[in-house]
Amino acid sequence: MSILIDILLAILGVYLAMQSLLASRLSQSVFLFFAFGLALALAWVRLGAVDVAITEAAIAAGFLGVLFLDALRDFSPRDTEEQQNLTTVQNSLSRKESKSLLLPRLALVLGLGLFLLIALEAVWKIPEGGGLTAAAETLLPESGVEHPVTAVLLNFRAYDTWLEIGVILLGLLAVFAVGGIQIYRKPIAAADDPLMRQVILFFTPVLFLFGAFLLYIGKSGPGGAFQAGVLWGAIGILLHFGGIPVYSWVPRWLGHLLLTLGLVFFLLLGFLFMAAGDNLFEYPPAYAGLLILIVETLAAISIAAALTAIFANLNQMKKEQPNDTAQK
Amino acid sequence: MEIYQIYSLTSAILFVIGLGGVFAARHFIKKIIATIIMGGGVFLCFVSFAQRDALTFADPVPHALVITGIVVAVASAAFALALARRIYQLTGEESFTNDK
Amino acid sequence: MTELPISPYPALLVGLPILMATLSLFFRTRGEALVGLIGALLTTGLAIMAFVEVVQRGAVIHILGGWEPPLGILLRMDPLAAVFIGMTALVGVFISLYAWRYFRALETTTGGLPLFWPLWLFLWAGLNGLFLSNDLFNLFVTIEVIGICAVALAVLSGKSTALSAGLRYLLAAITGSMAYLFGVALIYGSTGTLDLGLLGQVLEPGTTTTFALLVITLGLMIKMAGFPFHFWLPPAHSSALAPVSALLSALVVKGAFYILLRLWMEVFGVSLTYAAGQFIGIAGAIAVIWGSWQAFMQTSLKLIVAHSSVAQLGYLLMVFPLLILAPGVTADSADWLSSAWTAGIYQVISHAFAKASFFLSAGIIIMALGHDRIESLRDLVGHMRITAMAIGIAGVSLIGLPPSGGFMAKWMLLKGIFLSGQWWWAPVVLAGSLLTAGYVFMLLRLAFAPAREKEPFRPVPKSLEVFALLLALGSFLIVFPADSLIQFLESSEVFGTGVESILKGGVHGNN
Amino acid sequence: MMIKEVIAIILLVVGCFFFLAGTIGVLRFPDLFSRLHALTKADNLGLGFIAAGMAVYIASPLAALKIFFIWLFTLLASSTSCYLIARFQKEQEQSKNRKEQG
Amino acid sequence: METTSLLPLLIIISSIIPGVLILLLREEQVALRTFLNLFGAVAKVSLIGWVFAGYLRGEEYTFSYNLALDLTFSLRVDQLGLFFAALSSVLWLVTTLYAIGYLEGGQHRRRFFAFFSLCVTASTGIALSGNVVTFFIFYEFLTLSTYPLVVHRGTDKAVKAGRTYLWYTIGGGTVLFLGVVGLYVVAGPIYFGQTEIIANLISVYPTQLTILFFLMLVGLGVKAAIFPLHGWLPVSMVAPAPVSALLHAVAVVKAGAFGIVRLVYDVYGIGIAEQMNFLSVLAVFAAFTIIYGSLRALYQDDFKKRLAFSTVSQLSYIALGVAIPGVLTSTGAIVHLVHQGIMKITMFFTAGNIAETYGYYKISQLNGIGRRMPLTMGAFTIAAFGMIGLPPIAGFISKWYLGLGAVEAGSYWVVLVLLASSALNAAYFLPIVYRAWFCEPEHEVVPQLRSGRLETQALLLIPVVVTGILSLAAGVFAAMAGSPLSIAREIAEKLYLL
Repeated sequence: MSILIDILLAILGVYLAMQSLLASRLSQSVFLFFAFGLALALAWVRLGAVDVAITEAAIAAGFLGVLFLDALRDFSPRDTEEQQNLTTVQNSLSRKESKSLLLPRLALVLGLGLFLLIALEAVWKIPEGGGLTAAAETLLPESGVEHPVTAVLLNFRAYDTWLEIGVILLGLLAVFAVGGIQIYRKPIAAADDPLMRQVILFFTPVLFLFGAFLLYIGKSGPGGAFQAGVLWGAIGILLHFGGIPVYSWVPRWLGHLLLTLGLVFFLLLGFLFMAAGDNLFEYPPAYAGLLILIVETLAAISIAAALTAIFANLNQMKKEQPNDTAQK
Repeated sequence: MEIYQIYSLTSAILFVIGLGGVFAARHFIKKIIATIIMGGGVFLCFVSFAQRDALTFADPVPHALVITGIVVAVASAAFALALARRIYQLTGEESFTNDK
Repeated sequence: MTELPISPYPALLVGLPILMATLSLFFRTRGEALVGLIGALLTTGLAIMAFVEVVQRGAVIHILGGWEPPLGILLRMDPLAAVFIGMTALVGVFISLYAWRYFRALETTTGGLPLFWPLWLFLWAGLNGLFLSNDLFNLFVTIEVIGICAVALAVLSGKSTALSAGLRYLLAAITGSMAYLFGVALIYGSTGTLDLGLLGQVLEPGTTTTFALLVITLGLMIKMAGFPFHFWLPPAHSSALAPVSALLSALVVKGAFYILLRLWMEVFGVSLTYAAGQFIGIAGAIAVIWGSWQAFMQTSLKLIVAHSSVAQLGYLLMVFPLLILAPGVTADSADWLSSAWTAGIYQVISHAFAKASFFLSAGIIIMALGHDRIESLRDLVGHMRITAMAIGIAGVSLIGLPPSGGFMAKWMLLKGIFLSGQWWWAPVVLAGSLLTAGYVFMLLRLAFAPAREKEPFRPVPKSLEVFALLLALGSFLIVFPADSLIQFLESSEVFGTGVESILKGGVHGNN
Repeated sequence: MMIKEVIAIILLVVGCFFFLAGTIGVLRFPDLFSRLHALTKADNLGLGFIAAGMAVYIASPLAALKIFFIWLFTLLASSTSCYLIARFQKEQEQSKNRKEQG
Repeated sequence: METTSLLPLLIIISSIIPGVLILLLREEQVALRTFLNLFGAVAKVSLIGWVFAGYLRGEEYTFSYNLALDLTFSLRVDQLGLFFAALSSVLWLVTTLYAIGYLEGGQHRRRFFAFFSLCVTASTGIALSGNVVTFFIFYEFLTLSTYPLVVHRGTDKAVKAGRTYLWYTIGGGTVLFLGVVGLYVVAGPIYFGQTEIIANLISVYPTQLTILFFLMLVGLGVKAAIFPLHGWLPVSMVAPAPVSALLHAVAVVKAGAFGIVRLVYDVYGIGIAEQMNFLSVLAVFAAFTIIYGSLRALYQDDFKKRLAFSTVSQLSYIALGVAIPGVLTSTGAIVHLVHQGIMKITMFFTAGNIAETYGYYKISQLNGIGRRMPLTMGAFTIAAFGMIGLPPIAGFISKWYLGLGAVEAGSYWVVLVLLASSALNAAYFLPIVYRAWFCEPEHEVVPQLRSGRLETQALLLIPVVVTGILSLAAGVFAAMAGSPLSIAREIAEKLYLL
């Protein structure tokens, strides 16, 4: 019975992925992608990866979906003819100009098919057992937290996580680099709808509270900095929608401080203990729990700030005048 | 067939779909979506292996890796989206003019 | 593994540039550039100190968080990593100095590009992290850091061609890293470890391992613009700003090569086959010929240089088939290996110096003329002797004429080719050299042609020219310490186990 | 014991029915407004029933409270988004009309 | 063990440093540039003299620096190398003087003199290199440093000639590269003179070593202008006269010829080369080139072109001498390295003087020039007679030894080739001499360049007179100790003693 659900879920995921790439309308594509993200989140839950599920739903489906939706306003909604070509090979057969494309496409399909077969074989042949569960279980008490995923993220593999926080900041810098938009420019007033505003104002504390809850619970259960950061970032995004651009209120230095706080504090803390004679990111076991909570809180703030800023920047992209390279 | 195997096989399929999409799709947005689907496949692969070795809890390392991976993938995707939008804004192009 | 001495340098090499990068964000244009430059200088100093440390103490490690692998992550700085870090620092510091002056000169027209410094320092940290990393997944994170930084830097000019090229680059980079990560997932699934050192011991041959090797190699080849996947490189490198092009071609593509080399030498020894090597070699050979030919056909300087990168990276790929002997061929000594190995390292280093110099020179020319059509170069030579010299010297190194680093690379490559009995690569190397000579002298001949009517010409700071020249000279000077450098590299444990695993792999390939 | 489960099942089935109805509505209705109507009203009702069914099944006051909040938030979000979509569509139509007239 | 000494390195550096410094100077700094040039040239000549003296006392000079693995940069002084180095440095000094006069007021002199210095660096480097790799390094360096000289004028024709030159030399360099790497792989690092290495290996790898020999021969043959690889030489005549003089007398072509000498004598060894029939192939090509070059020279009206084809022909005397085993032929070949250099440089100086002073480039314009430029044409006449092989001028000596050696070796056809070549030489040089001295000028001409009572500028005149006298002296005093012939003879005898 339960395996049936998994099979259905797997088929659904594959179907949604296919459809979101083959859909003829861009909006369909994006909505199907949304659905794909949620299906994937369900799959994570089925696989017992609740942390991943929250992250997936929040960032990959939620945040990215919002970005895509926002992009939809930008790109023309018309059917893209080429896309239809792709869906029906017969169509392209009848067209003269597409004939030259047929061969490469055929080659692509064949190549991918072959690749898929080998991949399936390779995945199938994976031997049993051999993960790091046992190692993690033994060392968990020394990590300062009770939830193994958090222990891995913020203690055992803290270096990766630190770099990852850097990547988010980097994503923001990269988005700046694209548009050359000044960081906290006053946004164009969003829809000043009283209802929306009220709803957003209602949700703000709820989201904040929920984020804080996730942050705290990360110590002992699914949750943590990333999930909390995304939720807090959602506050910023929602406020932006409601015409309340929080980030234009903070001064530049403060904005930067918020953005870099997580990354820098994480590193400085690491350096501090390194100077004390240990390795980078090596916390004394007694204080590890507390330190991790602080690091997580600051990281969540930085992530929230970065996500808000990324969204705000992308959101403003359309309103720019064309041909304005905006390098000031 | 174990449950995790359903997902690990699915992961290979998703990866291939995404890979094909990156090459075959024309529109920028679809190409970006295709990369995320590829990523989804890879992450599914990781997590399905984690489930396989579950003792008292599933292997936490792949979970942590996947969380890191998702965030990294999203950051890249957001950047790609920004590029795509900017290109559209400047030139009105929605796909690469000379297909590779 | 853990008995190696622990040193703080690896952690500092990653941490310091990021710290300076975030610090620079807090300043406006000029202050940011200053902080950035200071960061670059500090990082260079640190890299040199770390290099000296490795020379004195041998390979050092840093156990992050105090958690040993397989659960934790280890940074390991062995001679190979030290050489790459040193190279990055040397090339990086010149490019930084150049960039500092370059953006100052551009300030009046474009208002400076404040994001260059944080992005470049992040990139530097990423590169250092990559060279130091001893963990498959951590390598993924670092290549993503590098990828995002590289693309962001490439689109800094904000021109639509750059953006379009950047998106192509980014998509290729993401695809490459996802393919890599897929391989990592499979390897983790079959061994339960991500640490390179442990993997080398526990990895067993089989379908899964072979497939993992395939996707990882493909992914990294996309990242290093190996032949069928080279399409993104020329537009991206040619449309970026000069210091950025220099960084991208000199350093960024080398990161993927480094991982590939390490993984082949250290991890995948068991599943390497003769055919795998030959396939990569063929890709490399086609890249050499095709890239050189394309470069020959271009009419603008930056495009020539960018296409030439495709060819030069092809030489790097041609190192791989030499690592694995044909079935039935046995070698009594590892002579051919040290030749092939040296060829790879020298190709990396000399290409880094020469290509950086080339792109910096192209930047100077664009600054002076506003474009880089090669026909206009002849009008410039009179005004810019130093740049002309830089292009000439860097070009000679690219061709591989003695006594440049490129010569050393080609010599060792040919020697490795003959020693391993795979003589069929030799014509490719030579044809590549001839084609390279073709396009380099296509440029150089203009230096001797009489100037035509003067185009409007903007004076360019002399210091820019000097930095380009110094880099070009670097591609020659690296030949002199070659012997000690190779001895240093051979003391590397990677090299030792690498040879062993390759020899093992060769045996496996024969079965 | 049995009664609790029976009630839960009945509630769940009813909820599913409303979901089905809503989905059919989305697929079959002619224009955006009626589709929105089907989507939000029927689905929210369906969700409500399912939530109630779950609450009965779990039979813990704290869980019930949580489930209630889930439903409440969904209700709030979907009504708001419904309103926004409808308003957007109306504005579009108005501007279209204006264009046609002017 | 051999002692390490920095002297060989100093000889090389003595011209690199002026070269690089000149490149950094400004165009207007004429005095400083001239000083650097002359200082470098004089320093080099004296250093070589010093080393020569030391060598005669029996001292050994070697310098080596290990680059990587078995790739060693090695400079070593031996008699043959020293002989060639002496030739290069002396002629460089002379040509530098000449070039200063020739290019006075010209453009891009800074660039010219810089590369001129680098060119001679390469040439002495070739002379002093102790192993195959070092030789190759300098050989390629020579290509690079001469290219700017060939295209110096910057005209379309010059650039085109440069392209031809480059394709030939880079192509040749590539083939040589292949050969050298192959040799390293088969035989390991080979130092010149270690012929026993090949001798031991020849039975193990006969095919490989044969292929490698011919690869290297082709690579060297390009610069030595052996048919059919000579195409670049006449074309690159567009370069200024001092360049042609240096290229054709010393630097480039001699590098090739010297390389062949080294390859046969010091790498493979004459014994092996003869045993494997390498030499007969070389002899056929060389003989053919001798005749072919002379025939082509007959039909050139352009003065420098005729000289160029004459060079093609004359160079193969060296190859021919190498190809016929025997002490006498070897002596002839080695001494011809020097003799041909001195005579040919005289001729090119003459051509340059006439072109500079009167603007004549064609032989048909030279009627009566001898009366207006007696000294220049006198020197030319000596050189021409030498080329033809009249005693007691230098050229006679080489031809005599070659002929004698051929007879001794039983290759009578070689004598025929020599005779035919001499006849052809006469056929294309004597008309010039005849026109210059015995024909009346068709119309009155005014020289463009004249300083005081001299027939042309002093700096142009002195070198040509000096080299003219040298070519006479080399012949007249051939029997004396220390003359080129006696040294060549010593070298050849040593070769066959081994």
